[in-house]
Amino acid sequence: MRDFAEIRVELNAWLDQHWSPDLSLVQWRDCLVDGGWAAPVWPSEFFGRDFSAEEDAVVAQEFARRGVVGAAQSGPRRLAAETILAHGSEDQKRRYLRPILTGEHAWCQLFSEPGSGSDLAGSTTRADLREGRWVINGQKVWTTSAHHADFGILLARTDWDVPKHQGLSYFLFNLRQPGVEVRPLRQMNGHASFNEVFMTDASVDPSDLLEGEGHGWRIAATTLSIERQGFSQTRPDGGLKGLSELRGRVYDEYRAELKIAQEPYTWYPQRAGRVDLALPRARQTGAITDPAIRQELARLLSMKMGADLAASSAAAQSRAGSNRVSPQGSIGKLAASVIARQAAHVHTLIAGTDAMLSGTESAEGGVIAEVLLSVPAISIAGGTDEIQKNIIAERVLDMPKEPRSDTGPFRNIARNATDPTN
Amino acid sequence: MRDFAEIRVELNAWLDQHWSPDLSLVQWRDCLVDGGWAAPVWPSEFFGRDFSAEEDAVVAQEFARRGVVGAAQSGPRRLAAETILAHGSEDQKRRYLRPILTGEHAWCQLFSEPGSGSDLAGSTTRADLREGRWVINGQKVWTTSAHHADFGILLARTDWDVPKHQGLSYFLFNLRQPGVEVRPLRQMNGHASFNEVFMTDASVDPSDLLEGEGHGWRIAATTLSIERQGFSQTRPDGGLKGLSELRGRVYDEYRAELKIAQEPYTWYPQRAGRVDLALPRARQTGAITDPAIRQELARLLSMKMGADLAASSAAAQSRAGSNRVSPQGSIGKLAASVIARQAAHVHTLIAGTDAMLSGTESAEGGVIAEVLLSVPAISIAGGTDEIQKNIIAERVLDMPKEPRSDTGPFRNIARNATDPTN
Amino acid sequence: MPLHRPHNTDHGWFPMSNDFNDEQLQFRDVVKRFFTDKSPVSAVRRLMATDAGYDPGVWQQLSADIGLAGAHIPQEYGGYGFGPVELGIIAEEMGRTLYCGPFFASSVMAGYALLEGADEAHKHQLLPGIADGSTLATLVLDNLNQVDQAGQNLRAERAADESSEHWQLTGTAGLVLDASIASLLICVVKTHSGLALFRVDRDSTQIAIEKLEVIDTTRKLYQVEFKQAKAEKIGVLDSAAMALLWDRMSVALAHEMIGGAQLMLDSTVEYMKLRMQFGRPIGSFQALKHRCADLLLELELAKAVTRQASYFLAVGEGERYLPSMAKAMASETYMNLAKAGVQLRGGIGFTWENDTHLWFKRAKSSEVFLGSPYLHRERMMTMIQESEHA
Amino acid sequence: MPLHRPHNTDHGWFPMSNDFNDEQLQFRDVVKRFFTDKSPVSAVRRLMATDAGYDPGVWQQLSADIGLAGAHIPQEYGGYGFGPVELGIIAEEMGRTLYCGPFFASSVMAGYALLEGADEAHKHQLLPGIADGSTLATLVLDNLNQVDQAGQNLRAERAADESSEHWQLTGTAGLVLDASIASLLICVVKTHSGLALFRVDRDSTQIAIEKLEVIDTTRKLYQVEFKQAKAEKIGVLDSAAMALLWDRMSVALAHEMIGGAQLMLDSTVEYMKLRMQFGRPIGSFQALKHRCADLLLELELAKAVTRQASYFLAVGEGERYLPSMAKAMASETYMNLAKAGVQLRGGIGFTWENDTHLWFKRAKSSEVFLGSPYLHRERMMTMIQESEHA
Repeated sequence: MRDFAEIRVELNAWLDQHWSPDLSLVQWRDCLVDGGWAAPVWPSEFFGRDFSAEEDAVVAQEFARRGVVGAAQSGPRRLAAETILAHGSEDQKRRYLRPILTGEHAWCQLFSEPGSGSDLAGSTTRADLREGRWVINGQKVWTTSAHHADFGILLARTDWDVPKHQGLSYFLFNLRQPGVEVRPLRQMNGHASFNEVFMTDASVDPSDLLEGEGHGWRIAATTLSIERQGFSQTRPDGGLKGLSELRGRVYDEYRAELKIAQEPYTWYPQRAGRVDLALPRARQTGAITDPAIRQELARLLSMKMGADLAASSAAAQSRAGSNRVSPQGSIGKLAASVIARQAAHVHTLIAGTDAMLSGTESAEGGVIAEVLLSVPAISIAGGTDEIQKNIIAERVLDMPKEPRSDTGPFRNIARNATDPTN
Repeated sequence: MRDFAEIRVELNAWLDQHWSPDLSLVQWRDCLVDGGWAAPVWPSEFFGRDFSAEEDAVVAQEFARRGVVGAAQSGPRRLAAETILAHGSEDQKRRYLRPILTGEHAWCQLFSEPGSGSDLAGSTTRADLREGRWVINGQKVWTTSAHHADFGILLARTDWDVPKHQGLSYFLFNLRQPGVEVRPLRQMNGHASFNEVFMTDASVDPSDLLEGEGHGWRIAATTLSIERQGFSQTRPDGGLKGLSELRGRVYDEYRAELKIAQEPYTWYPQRAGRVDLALPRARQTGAITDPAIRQELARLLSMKMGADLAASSAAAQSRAGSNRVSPQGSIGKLAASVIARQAAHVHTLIAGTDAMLSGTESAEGGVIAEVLLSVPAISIAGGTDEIQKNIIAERVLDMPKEPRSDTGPFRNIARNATDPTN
Repeated sequence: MPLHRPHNTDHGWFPMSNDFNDEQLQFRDVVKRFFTDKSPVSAVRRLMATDAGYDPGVWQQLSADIGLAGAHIPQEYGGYGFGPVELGIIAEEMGRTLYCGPFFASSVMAGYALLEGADEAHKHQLLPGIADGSTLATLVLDNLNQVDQAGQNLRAERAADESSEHWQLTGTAGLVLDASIASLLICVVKTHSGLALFRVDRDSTQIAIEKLEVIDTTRKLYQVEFKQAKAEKIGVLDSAAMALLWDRMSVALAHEMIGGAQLMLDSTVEYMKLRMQFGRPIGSFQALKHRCADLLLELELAKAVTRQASYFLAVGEGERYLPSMAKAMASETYMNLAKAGVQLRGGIGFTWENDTHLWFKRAKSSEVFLGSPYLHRERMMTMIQESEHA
Repeated sequence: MPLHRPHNTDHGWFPMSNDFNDEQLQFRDVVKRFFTDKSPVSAVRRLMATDAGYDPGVWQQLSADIGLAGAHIPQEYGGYGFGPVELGIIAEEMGRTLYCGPFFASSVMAGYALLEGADEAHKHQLLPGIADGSTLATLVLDNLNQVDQAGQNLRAERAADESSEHWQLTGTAGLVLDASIASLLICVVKTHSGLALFRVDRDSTQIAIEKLEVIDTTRKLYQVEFKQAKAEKIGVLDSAAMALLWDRMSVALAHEMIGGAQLMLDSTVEYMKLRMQFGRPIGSFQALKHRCADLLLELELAKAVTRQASYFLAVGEGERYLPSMAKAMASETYMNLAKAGVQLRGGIGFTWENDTHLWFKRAKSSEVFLGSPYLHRERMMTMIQESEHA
């Protein structure tokens, strides 16, 4: 194991020589990749240095300390990169990883479909091999930032005569081609954070199939587990303190990149119920003196406290390398739903008749109204409450599964009439 | 159709001649059966007069007006009688109906088993034909008044190689025989309103099989539908106003009969939550001035009002002969559960720390404590909340059934390890 | 006169039942057909994006052709003399279809305010126009959060000519329904002698109307500022009349919510029968079935109380807290059904393109309009305590 | 001394974690084994039917052999100097097994009352007996419904000899835990100078003890009447000390409830895996699985807060409303799990023969003991408001 101090010395020497805020973002990242500092945890054959997570953290620390912009992180591009690293061929890694790190290629995730939400493995987007190319037909949905994306990680069905999980394949899909239409998908709260992606006789070269036919579900599981580890989350400051104050071309371009990446997430705090506003609002309005509202407020604060403590305890255990089954993922997600609903209830109680209003003139400049219209999403997005409860019951409480109705050849499984191919 | 006035005239003339409070209960009812006034709705071949429900009501009115004791009504004996009337042979009707009307035979219902509660058709009490007699082995449970019963309507499995509903048969079972043991079943609230009935090589004559082998489930459905119509309910005064004041041997014996029949039901009002006590208790204790308790009290009174109105509307529709599907049965049962739970919550809020106490010195002479310990039964007895919700979803909302796991020969269906025969 | 006039012009309920008689069922069929035809979701989406928020042609048909605008207004004031029960039927169908129009502001709120508070001459003067739909009116009733403080944001001063009934109103009222299309503002104002009703003409230059941003754009709300606006005093509202006005509006709104809630339940269950996941309709999953059963129960209880509340208003028999009980129950069941409507559809239910959010927003807005469930439960308990002391 | 003494005698938590360190895990194993062996359900059923309600032999082992009675009492007063965290571990295991004995009355209630309120001499005099289990004490603290009115049902008067600390107590206190087996009554009494602590000997002829009928017979409650009973004043409880005493007792009770709640969840889920209906284990039915998932979540949240509340008491860092938050949450999750424990077992769960009702009754009794969830939430909000003004 390398010494952390050695790493610091080597990195800083390299940075002294190469780093300049006046480079373009791509110029700088090209340099970063060439220097091996774009993704030090990656293998040395592929732009990395075989660093451990702790060593990687040292590099990140130095970047942050010196205000150096790192490799592109935001959005689903890291999901694609990590999946390609784990399952891609030599050729695929060579072709795709570098432009991900430099930020030249933006990616999106083409998994969910109108007909398969909770039941992701029920995907009916089809990929048919015709004249040496895969021809893609179908529709994907809930695709974040597809309108900015160059490529997508795509789950599509290549075999309809085997059980559902076995007939899926995983493609690296170029969105910049005819036959691909990306439409914004507006939500009930007025935001349009997602896209629909329509694919009509779009095509994929066989060299962009990951591993081989029928391995799609297994590879998708890798992607989803990376997603659950939070790889698709972006910090607002992109890891750089005071970014908005920093001057230089590389920073300007980095801020623009982050802005695009973060735009879909501006309403997420409202989706979670803005528990932080409950007490201040209760004080402002005088509702805090109302005994019945106090009870509901106390319930809200209690649940939130419990969830925060449980989460920090789980995080501590995870840092401590405890191998105990942690029910945290699904329990935390379910807790967030319950808390958000109670928060919406409390905000409504506090607002009274004013809960009819929205816009900048309304409570907290419209934030409360956005809470009331956004909270319904938290129990759906990223796995519905119902799916979380199935997981908790089966994996934490070890309760038996329900009898399945979706075994046997996929072709014979009952599915939505609106699916393109029945 | 007969004229109501004619009926009154004929009945009163007959009563003038035969009725006397000094007869023994059985003497009087013998006379009543012979006169054809014990069950006028029944067919004329079997002690009745082919009366309509309206005509029968006229007779009941006259009995009530004159303070005349009617045929034995209480407990499950009427379930047995109506089932025998619908499905029994000529011989069975001759042998069993008369002593039911006179009250000489008490009956009980032997359906539920430890291993089959919600899943009544999963009964594993066995009936095997050996040397010309049915030999019964198994255990029944939740049997009201079995320790007073002479006979029971018994559901037992005669064929293990056909689907579950097809292998059941329906017997008229004599409890006064060796091999039958009746034990009281104490509940968590201290009452013992039910029995367990153990049958070990007990026997039934083939002439006491109803209809034939394998018809048990269909016949049981008749019994259950009669039960749902409320035939097993007994009014505390047995239909006679001021019964406790009436003097005469027949009244003494009638009161004794009713007392036995009603004993298992004394805690039923507490099981329903005693909503009637909520406001008085809130006033007594001053809790009615507490804004948070007021909210919960208002919720309780609202639900109760809704349920009462919905029930009276359903009853009016039913009286009006409306054939619309009435969701009332299961909805009413589910409403009663929800209301009882809210009532227990409100009673706890009102009582505060005193909710720890029970007995005559505690709130309402112990009634509140009995509420807190009895309410859990209302969502179980007579079909759990879960079963009611299945029924509401499938029959009222027409939602699809779940996939079944209990098709095919009963022998192969997974069942409880404690069942006697596996 | 297009509507069949009931034999009993006050009400038509058979006592103690929550259901309708044959004539009421016929009436409901007519009303249901009208709103199904005239207020499809496409129309709702179109109108909610407009400023006026209603279709004058449909309003004309509704009020003149089938006479709904004056259905509940007595015949002597130009209405059809139906009672709260028929008004409930109308409101349920409007709620079911999210009808966008001035019915609630003009016929229900202003109409009932005049009926409860205006003197006879003004009833005769103003109600016929409301009843035939030619006058669009609205009610200025501030503060809706605490009706016992109603009218305190406006100040009425007698005009220079002391002998006349001409007054000047000053102050600002929030949450005024459909103020931009109303020609007639009926204002509740606290005066030294209690609550009084004033009329102000909408085209007065002494008032300023500002459109408010709202969660539910099918229900247009405005803030109205009065600057010594010329007003005519048209009656008084004593506390019993004010309570009854609040009751009547609340029960009409409760019916509207019941109609919306029923639509949410029905449409959600239908969706669940068709939507397949894991090789089964999602409506076959037990946890979802049970949720629907719970919701059905809640709706049935709220519906029973709401209809009984109309019966109470029609005949004056029964518990006087029924209107508040109904408003609280209908609010909660509608909101719960709307939440379930989104959740049980999954992601699609959260999209703008899917119609569910239209009902969700109406539910959210109605939940607190005319007072939150919390407020109405508190009011209900106060009535219970008052009746105890009486 | 049988117990391993922790390095840090005050507490052993690593900051911000809800979980235990290795020594605490070891300690828990010892405690768990003890109560699993010594408090099987058969013993609970036997003891709940007796008047004394405990097994002196087991108490002897518990207090003398493994030293639990004085676990949380500082070493200078004869205890083992563990902190609230270890007390929480003990209470959780007692709650899990429904241990019947004077631990809560003597060690927790009387012990903490002396620690918070007695003067130094009386701590030295009285605590060692409590810590080694040879003295059974209890706390007389009326009214438990409103602790801010604590001690007002008793009246203390100085005995004729004014110079001495000898007093006479008069009045009646309800809900005194284990009074019949206690030899020492520690009484909280409101005096003109505030709350004071008095000791009264149980064998005084000037007190009368009446057993109360209770829902949960594993927890014996008595009414104690004092008739000019000879009492010694042993200290004062200022309002901060009284609040802390209430906090400490509430958190210990919350742990007891968490233990019981966990047992209910585990045993109910196990039952559901075995119980077959309709050809499937009932634990495979989705509606029932989801209910269990909801309950698990509620329990996890309550557990996290309860353990954090102990940590707060141990180190004095954190939100001071954590104890009331914990009591409220633990009360509700225990009650909800106990209700589910009955319901998910169906009819068998409602029988006397089945053990579920023992936990149900403990849950019901604990829900309100030391203050209902409602009361503790109100107390919590008051603290939040006070901290705002501070």
